[in-house]
Amino acid sequence: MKVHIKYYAKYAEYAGTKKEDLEVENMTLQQLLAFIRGKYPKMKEDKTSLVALNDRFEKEDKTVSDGDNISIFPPVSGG
Amino acid sequence: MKVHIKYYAKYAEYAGTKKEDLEVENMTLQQLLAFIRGKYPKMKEDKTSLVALNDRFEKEDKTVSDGDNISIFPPVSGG
Amino acid sequence: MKGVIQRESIDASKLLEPRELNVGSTVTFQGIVRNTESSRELSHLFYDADEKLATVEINKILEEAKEKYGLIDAIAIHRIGIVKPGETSLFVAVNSTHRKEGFDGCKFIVDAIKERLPIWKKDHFVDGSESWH
Amino acid sequence: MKGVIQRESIDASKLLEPRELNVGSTVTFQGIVRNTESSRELSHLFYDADEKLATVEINKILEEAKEKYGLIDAIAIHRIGIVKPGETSLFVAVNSTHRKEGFDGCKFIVDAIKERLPIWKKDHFVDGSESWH
Repeated sequence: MKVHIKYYAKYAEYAGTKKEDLEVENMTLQQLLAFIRGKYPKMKEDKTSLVALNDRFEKEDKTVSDGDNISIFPPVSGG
Repeated sequence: MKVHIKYYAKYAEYAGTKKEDLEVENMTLQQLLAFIRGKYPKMKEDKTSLVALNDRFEKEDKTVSDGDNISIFPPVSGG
Repeated sequence: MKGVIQRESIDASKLLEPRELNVGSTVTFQGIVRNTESSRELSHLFYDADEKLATVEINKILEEAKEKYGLIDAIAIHRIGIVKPGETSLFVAVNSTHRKEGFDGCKFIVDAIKERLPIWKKDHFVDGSESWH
Repeated sequence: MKGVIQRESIDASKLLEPRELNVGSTVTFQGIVRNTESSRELSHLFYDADEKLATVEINKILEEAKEKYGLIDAIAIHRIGIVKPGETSLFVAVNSTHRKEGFDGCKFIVDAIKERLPIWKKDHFVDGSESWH
């Protein structure tokens, strides 16, 4: 199935793009995040990354579905 | 000797005046304050009163001199 | 650093600028006259003060706060005379490098003003009665 | 209660009024861009954000603060895009009955925004170099 990924801040630089579509197997958000951090190893400089599913923060054991919009964030640094 | 007394806030109401001159013996600020609180007993509703000598807060064991300006205050309640 | 005792109303919007370029945090406090006191409707407050002593003391408090919290700058203004519900009776603004000392310093100044400034407050109620604090 | 993520500059002076007549305390915080970072001269900051999520989250934080501290009202505005030294990137204002909950509530909101809002900051230095936080 296909999911739509968006990268923010420095992750967009590490991925070389702000968004891309990925073909993935049935998996949880946690597994997807591990897959992406493996694809772009510079993301591993952060102990954790944040993930949102269809514009909401969700538990990481939630499974992804075909057509989902997924956002991958570095740890926040606003203010 | 003569000292010039100013009363503030409710103390001006208790004394019935904002200022008055008092003839006093040689005494400390503390003794003067006790004398004034005796003269206007309603001031004793406050556990303590504040006293300033010539526009400065001074230690209460300081003695007063002829012509001194002395201010008598209730506990503060600004803000 | 500027501590002021004044009769005129306080325009907080005018007091925030200008600031130094090393300022990373501005914390402000406004004490505002409420429309009730002990559940009774308030017409206005009257603040009596020893203006000379209060001016010395408010500036002393600002210096202490600057020293204690390493503030870049601080302002404090206390109104005296008649102040109506909705109006600001006390304004404090603190500029600092980081926010922690900004919050702590602002709180210190407000607490010290309420404890130490020779200023006294009288409630004037809508029903005509009045009482000193 | 109003939480906003915006590109436009923040005019703090416009945000303090109007207020309810039971408000006795207004505490505000402004986070301001400093002209140096790690002793290097800063040209400007760039804030990237997930605007949709950040807007939801900033309003969630205000609701939590209102509940937790019994606030009367609170505003929080975070700028995104380019913000220059001397400009306000974050503005928080809290109206409450008394000052204690005002200071505590304002601090809670600022801390939560810095911990939870999906917003990221990039330093752009005068020498042309840049780095993400």
